[in-house]
Amino acid sequence: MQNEIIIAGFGGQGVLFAGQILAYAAMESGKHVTWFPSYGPEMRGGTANCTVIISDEEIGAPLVRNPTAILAMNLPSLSKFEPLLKPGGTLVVNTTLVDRPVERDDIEVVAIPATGLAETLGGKRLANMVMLGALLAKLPVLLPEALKAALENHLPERHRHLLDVNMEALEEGQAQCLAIHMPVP
Amino acid sequence: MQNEIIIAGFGGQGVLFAGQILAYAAMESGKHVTWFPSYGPEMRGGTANCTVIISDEEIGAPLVRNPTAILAMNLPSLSKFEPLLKPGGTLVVNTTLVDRPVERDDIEVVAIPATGLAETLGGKRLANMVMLGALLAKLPVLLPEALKAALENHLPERHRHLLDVNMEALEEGQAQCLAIHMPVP
Amino acid sequence: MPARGTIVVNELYCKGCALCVPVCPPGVIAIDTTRLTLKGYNPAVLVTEGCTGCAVCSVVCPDAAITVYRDVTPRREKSLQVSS
Amino acid sequence: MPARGTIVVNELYCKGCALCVPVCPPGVIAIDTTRLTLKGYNPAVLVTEGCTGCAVCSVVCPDAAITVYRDVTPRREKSLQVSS
Amino acid sequence: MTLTFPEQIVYERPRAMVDVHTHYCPGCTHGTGHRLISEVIDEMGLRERTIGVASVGCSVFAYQYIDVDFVEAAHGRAPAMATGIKRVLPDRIVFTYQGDGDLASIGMAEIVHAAARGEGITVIFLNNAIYGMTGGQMAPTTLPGQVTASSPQGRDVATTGRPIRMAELLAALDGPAYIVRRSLHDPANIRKAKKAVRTAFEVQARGLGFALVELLSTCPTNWGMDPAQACAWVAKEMVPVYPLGDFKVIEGIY
Amino acid sequence: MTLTFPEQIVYERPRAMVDVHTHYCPGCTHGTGHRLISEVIDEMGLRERTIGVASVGCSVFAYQYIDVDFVEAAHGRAPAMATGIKRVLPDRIVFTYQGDGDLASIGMAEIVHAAARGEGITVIFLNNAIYGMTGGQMAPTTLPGQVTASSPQGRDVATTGRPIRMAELLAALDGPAYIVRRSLHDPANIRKAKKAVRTAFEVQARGLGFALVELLSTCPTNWGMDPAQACAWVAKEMVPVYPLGDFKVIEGIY
Amino acid sequence: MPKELLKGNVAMAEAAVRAGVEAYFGYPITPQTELLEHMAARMPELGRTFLQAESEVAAINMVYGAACTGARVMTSSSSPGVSLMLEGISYIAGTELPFVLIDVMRGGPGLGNIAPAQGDYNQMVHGGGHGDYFPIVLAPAGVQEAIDLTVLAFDLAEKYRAVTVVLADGSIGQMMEPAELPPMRPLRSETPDWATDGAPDRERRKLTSIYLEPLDEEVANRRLVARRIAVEENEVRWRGFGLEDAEIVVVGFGTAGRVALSAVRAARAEGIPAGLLRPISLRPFPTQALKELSDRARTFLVVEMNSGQMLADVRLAVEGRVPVEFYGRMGGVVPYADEVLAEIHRLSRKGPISRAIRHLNEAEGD
Amino acid sequence: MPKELLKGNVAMAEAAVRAGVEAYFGYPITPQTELLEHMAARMPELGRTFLQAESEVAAINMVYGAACTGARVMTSSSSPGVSLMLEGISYIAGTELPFVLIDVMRGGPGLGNIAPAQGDYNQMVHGGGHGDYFPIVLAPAGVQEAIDLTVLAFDLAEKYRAVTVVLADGSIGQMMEPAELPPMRPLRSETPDWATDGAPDRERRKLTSIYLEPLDEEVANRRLVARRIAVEENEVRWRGFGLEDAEIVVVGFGTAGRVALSAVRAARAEGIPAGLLRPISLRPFPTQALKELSDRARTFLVVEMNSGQMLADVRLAVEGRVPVEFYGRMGGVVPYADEVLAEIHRLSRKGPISRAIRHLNEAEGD
Ligand SMILES: Cc1ncc(C[n+]2csc(CCOP(=O)(O)OP(=O)(O)O)c2C)c(N)n1
Ligand SMILES: Cc1ncc(C[n+]2csc(CCOP(=O)(O)OP(=O)(O)O)c2C)c(N)n1
Ligand code: SF4
Ligand code: SF4
Ligand code: SF4
Ligand code: SF4
Repeated sequence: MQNEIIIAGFGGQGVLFAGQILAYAAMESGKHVTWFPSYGPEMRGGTANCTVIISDEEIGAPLVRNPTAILAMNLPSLSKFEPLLKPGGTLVVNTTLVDRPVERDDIEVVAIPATGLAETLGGKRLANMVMLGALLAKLPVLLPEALKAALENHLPERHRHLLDVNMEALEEGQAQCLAIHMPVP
Repeated sequence: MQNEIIIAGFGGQGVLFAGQILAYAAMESGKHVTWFPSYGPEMRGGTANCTVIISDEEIGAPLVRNPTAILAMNLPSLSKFEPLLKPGGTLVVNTTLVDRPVERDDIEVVAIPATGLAETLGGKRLANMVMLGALLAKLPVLLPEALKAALENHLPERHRHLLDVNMEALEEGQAQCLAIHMPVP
Repeated sequence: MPARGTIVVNELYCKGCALCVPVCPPGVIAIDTTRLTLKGYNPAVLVTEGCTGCAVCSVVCPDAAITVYRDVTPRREKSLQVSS
Repeated sequence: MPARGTIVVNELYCKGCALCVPVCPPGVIAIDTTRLTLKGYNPAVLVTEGCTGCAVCSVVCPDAAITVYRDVTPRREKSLQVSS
Repeated sequence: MTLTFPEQIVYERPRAMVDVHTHYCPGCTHGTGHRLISEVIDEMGLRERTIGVASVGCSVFAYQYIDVDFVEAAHGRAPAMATGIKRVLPDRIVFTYQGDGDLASIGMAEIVHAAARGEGITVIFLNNAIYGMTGGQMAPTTLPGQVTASSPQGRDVATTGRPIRMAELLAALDGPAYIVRRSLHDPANIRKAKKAVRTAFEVQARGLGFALVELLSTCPTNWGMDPAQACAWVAKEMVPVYPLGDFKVIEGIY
Repeated sequence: MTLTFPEQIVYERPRAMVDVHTHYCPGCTHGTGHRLISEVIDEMGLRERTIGVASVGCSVFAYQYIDVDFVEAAHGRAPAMATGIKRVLPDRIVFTYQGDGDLASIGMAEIVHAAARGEGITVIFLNNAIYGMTGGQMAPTTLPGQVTASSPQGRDVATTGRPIRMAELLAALDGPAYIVRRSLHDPANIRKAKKAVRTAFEVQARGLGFALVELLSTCPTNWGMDPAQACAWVAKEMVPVYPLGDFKVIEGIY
Repeated sequence: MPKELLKGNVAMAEAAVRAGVEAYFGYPITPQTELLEHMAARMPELGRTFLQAESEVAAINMVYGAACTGARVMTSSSSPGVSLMLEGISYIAGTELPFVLIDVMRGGPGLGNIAPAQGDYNQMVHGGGHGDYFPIVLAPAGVQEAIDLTVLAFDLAEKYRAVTVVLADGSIGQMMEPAELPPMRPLRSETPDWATDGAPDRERRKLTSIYLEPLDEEVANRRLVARRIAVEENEVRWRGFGLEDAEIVVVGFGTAGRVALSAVRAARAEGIPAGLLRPISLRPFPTQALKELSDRARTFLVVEMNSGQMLADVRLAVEGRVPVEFYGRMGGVVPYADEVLAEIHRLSRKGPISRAIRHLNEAEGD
Repeated sequence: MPKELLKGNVAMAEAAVRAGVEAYFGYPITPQTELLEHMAARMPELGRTFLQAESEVAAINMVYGAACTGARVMTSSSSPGVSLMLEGISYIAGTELPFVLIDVMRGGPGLGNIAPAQGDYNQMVHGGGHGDYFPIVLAPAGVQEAIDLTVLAFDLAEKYRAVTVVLADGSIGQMMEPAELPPMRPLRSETPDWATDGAPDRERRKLTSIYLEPLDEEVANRRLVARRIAVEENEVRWRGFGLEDAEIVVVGFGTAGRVALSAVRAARAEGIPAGLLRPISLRPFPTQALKELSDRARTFLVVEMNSGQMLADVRLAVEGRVPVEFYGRMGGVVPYADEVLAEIHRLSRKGPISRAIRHLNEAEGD
């Protein structure tokens, strides 16, 4: 059983870090995992993304054409990745920065105002955790506890003081998700 | 029919030039010919040599292990090349600078005091032509006229004034050769 | 009376670096944090009256995003010819 | 009375470059054109009396072919210690 | 844009700048460097006989932004490439645009020899005291104590030496005609820089020889500063180490 | 040789010189350079902790002639190779012996950066204004108008620039501790050269930093002169272009 | 040691540190730079040598110098930087010195781009430098393997006094995976008997790659050839999947090998008898293993992120016994598993000629 | 033109001049130096560009610049110098520019020596630089051929916008033979439509080897592969001797091919059915011709002045149909014809394994 998750957004939105937290959680849950970033100058100013593959067996290709889940934190990311999502896959959209509806109707959509929620919790930068929380609620690939443990263990020293709000953001994302996400008829 | 001639001596003795004159003469006599020098810093101060191959057909290897003729203008050259000469081959020795007798008895030897004769003709530097003359007398691979023509056409401008003495040196070499060379019993 | 002028910030180029803001003598340029350009930046804008068309903002703009207009005075015209 | 000395030229090293000849103050070194070294050069030799052991030839010899001997005077001995 | 009263324009984007959004970070003065060159190309009317040589660094895409024939050199070799062009097309204007890693580190031999030969090219040298493109490693121009990705404890002069001052070094050669240092950190200095860039192109146009303008530049991203702080840092930290001024100006240029 | 009265020896071949006939041409002052280094190694007792770095040029076989551990560098890279050695063995004495093609042409980047880093090595730089090993082509140090195999009409400064004066160039850097130029063309100068070579090794032994001695040298063979003429040519033609003297001597060396 | 989530570049750097590397000389280049940066932080704190060289040319010659002293030494770079090192690599090989080079390959030729590629295969495996020399080349396909091969590289380099290369593509350098680092090894205690370390009380030593007399140079060349033969006998490494009954044998190294693994798994899930051989040592190449497979298999498919460089070595092993087809993506494109699966489908149907080759001909126009 | 007695290096230089080379950039190195020296004298007197660069790195990048303007441009060097040019060569190939490189090979690896060798075969034929690119490589075996191939090299370089290499061994550069030079060609009159020559009245042009987007880089790579295929279809060149009835086919290029010719002649004189195939174009390689021969011949003998580099290409052509044996000398040793003849004797008696290989194993000890 293998899950392929792409997290994408603007440079500053912490998409690479969100992917790493997911990867740590997977590793500490005894799963095989790979984290693969977009890298280099083309990132400069522009958008960033990473692919996290979580599997029960040794992982082959570190990149996939059609992932099973996508976290789109801004409009360019949605436009780029929505078409690639596997039918039946999960799409988490940050509605705060995406002003258009999702186009596909063969996928599971979680529309959540992550950046908005994050600001209420203590700052935009938490949007990535809100998105992660929402993903887990919809696609229980890992236990929320595992994610929290990963945050606990791997939040960089200089951000230690933000541990609690990051936790809250995760929970908020989960909570909201169950409440607000709109399954396609 | 192919002749392979190695001309060897000290750096200053004009062995490379002698080889070139031979090669020009061969070319202008319509033969196939290759001239191959020892080159590079190992020549510095030390000894120089070149291999001239004259043939009626396209020439393959530009170097041979056992040449048909050797012009040894000094002792080191004799020591190095005498053992390599093809049995029955021709060895021209500059006795002025070689104080020992030839060792092999399965070859044709022309012992000629080339440097000595050269000095009487106008300078050591002519020894190479004396040796060439001697070679041709013994081994008529080319017509003496061809050699003279080559000298005529290819003696560098700055040495033009030495043309006549070079010619004399050639002739002297031939003349002496017939007189003094000692065929082995 | 002081010279009068205006600027136009081309949002295709502007990256909201704000280098133009502090150098503006009358201080009439600001970053508009309410809008994102197509490239995702908050652009610089002329916020109040008083632009003298001194063009100092255009001198610092790394992205050549600013066009500066001003009433032509003979003096300025002369110096213009010099530099072009 | 002038100091007395002598030199020995090692023909394994000497290339007959003659740099030592003109620098010798008493002019007692010359190139021996009658002999070739094993390497094919005409070596330098001490040709007459008068070497003061000043060692200037050894200073110019590129091939460190010259050994210089001389009667030791106290002064020299001191300076020897200095330089070695 | 169409203008009803063109005579009213005090400043407008140079024609020699291509109408595209650049990849440079906000406030990066590479853009300023490009702009000055473009203005000079416009003013001198060189667009149709100029060939640019981009180097490897953040300015690797200079060829996309300045509207003249352009080539892209190997890292550090722009002066050699420019030499190849100038030697076969002596009547063209050939310039290189190089960063400090490119010119002062890997490209040291090529810039010194081009300068020593008095190669008739113009070199615009942006010194931002760091390797920008690769993510902020130490350059030979990095300041003592400056923290970079490859000098995490700050540049240690005991093991890596002091910053190389290229303008001063090249001025020690007989070859160059014009070697100056300017800065891009504020309007007054940018105006001076513009004049120097113009002179550097004029030196070539007049066949006077090798011209190089070192421009102190910012890297807000890898310095971890906002653009305004970065400009202040140039004034406060860089200028003392890299004094502005003329280091070599042969007879007849001014 | 065995000596009955050793105290009588005024001069004898340095122990650090291997007992072999060198491949150098008669009168070539490369030999003098080797001799001075060997004398200094003897006098300072460095034989057992010195590592030499030979370069590519006629002195490529220096490793056969000086009796210390030796390595042979790639053309121009001796300073980088010496850096690699010195960094892992800081208590050893590491020196390079380089010609002018090696150091001033292909090796420009490596020598400038080693000097700029203040690398704790000693560089003995023989400048004979030509490429000897390859048969006499032009070097960056070749004199204006000098005829060489690759400047058959004489060096044309308009197309190849003026000679690069390495000592002056390197002295423009902050890094080096000791940069001087001496000559090997007569006894007085050779004595001065010897002192400088000794100082350059002492600078390293005392941990004071980068030391370079440029030695004007002859190439009778490729200059087409006899050894004495060649020495005279150094005095008459080279010294005016390459003034002898101290270009950088930091506090505390003298 | 517990597993950590490690980035390939950092993992290789730390593995080298634990393997006892004493000196690192390098120059920044994407996608290798994190390796240099890790060394910049770690080596000084351990009292070892780190120096950012002025260029790759300088870096390799600093390595050359340090290697002469017998120190464990390394450098790392990426494609264009490695090209600049080739003269130095040839010198080091000619001087018979050990050292480790890590090449994190990017898209080429020329400046190209920084995406993962495998275009340096020939350059590293068949000697991009001048003359005959034979680096040992190891190709990791994941972070754990990158760690293990980095450590192995130092041991092999010293065992055979050979240039040893860890040839990774950009994705191996940039990806993170859980992996276990080896314990810290003590530093080398004694100095090899050939080292020029300026030590007292012994005959002086010389290290050089010059042999003016060709017959001497030939003897040195024979030593290199002899070591190559020994390496070929002892150091071949590869991994297989489903080879027991494979009719279609896919061959790929590094990231291409991982992608092929996904494709082969999918094929087998569909009942197609496919298998994978992933060479780990590219030199020595698993020629024997491929030869044996070529007696059983029906066809081979070589998958590379280049225009078909390892392909030649596979064909030399198979020697025409069965067809060897090729699927390659170039210029930094990482193939998706479905592309390789499509090739396997085609081959299982004995379809038309390879799509890869088809593209190429299409391109002939432009 | 009448025949003249010409030294290979001088002949190639003058041939380039007559072929209309407009700019030469180079750096001295034995055994190539006379080529540079001839250019130093000739180019200025013709008002063309000669510049002795500060290094081979600078030389190749000067060539790169000049080539961008559409000028006919060249450089020349020998083994270590060529290694330093590989980054630049990869850039030029990636930018799809024509230029001619003459490599007069010497003994290696490392500083090696200046004697004739063929150790740069892989470096030149299989792309010593990073990334996928495919130089055209021509190998002369004599002075006349060196002249003809030099002229051809410029035409092929421009026809295919490809790096074109004349790969000569030191003996070709140093020997003199009678040869005829071509008439002086007029200089190129028009400029290619891709040249960045700063000309007025047209769209500006850019020349670069960077394609940040892998899919774009792949398109560029496909153009290179497509040209390689076209070159393989149109430009294969080789010479045969006694192949009609040859049971033992000897394969050698350059000087090794000449030596083999003497040996094959001698063998035939003894009635041994030997023949020679001497590849003239090494890339494209005469694969088809060898394939056809391998259906008729009993065995192949590859002779090289290296450890067996072209050997792999011969084996790829023969694909195991018949045995391919190897005789090589290394490090600057030029084999004598009698050594090759001995191998032919051995093969004609189906003797024990090759002497060359025997040496190699013997050497294993040291
Ligand atoms: C041969 C080679 N080595 C290294 C690199 C990687 N590289 C690209 S840009 C760069 C340094 C750029 O720094 P700088 O020249 O200061 O320009 P900046 O990015 O700061 O403007 C390096 C090391 C390369 N592309 N090629
Ligand atoms: C990479 C490389 N390029 C060129 C050469 C050829 N080469 C050998 S020595 C030399 C120049 C030597 O001149 P210099 O350094 O002045 O020393 P000299 O021989 O004059 O003492 C050259 C170009 C080489 N060996 N390697
Ligand atoms: S300086 Fe230019 S880019 Fe920066 S904010 Fe002002 S207008 Fe925008
Ligand atoms: S200086 Fe030395 S080498 Fe020269 S002649 Fe005198 S002793 Fe001989
Ligand atoms: S990284 Fe630095 S130099 Fe590069 S574009 Fe950004 S700010 Fe400018
Ligand atoms: S060629 Fe010149 S430098 Fe070389 S050994 Fe002879 S004289 Fe000395």
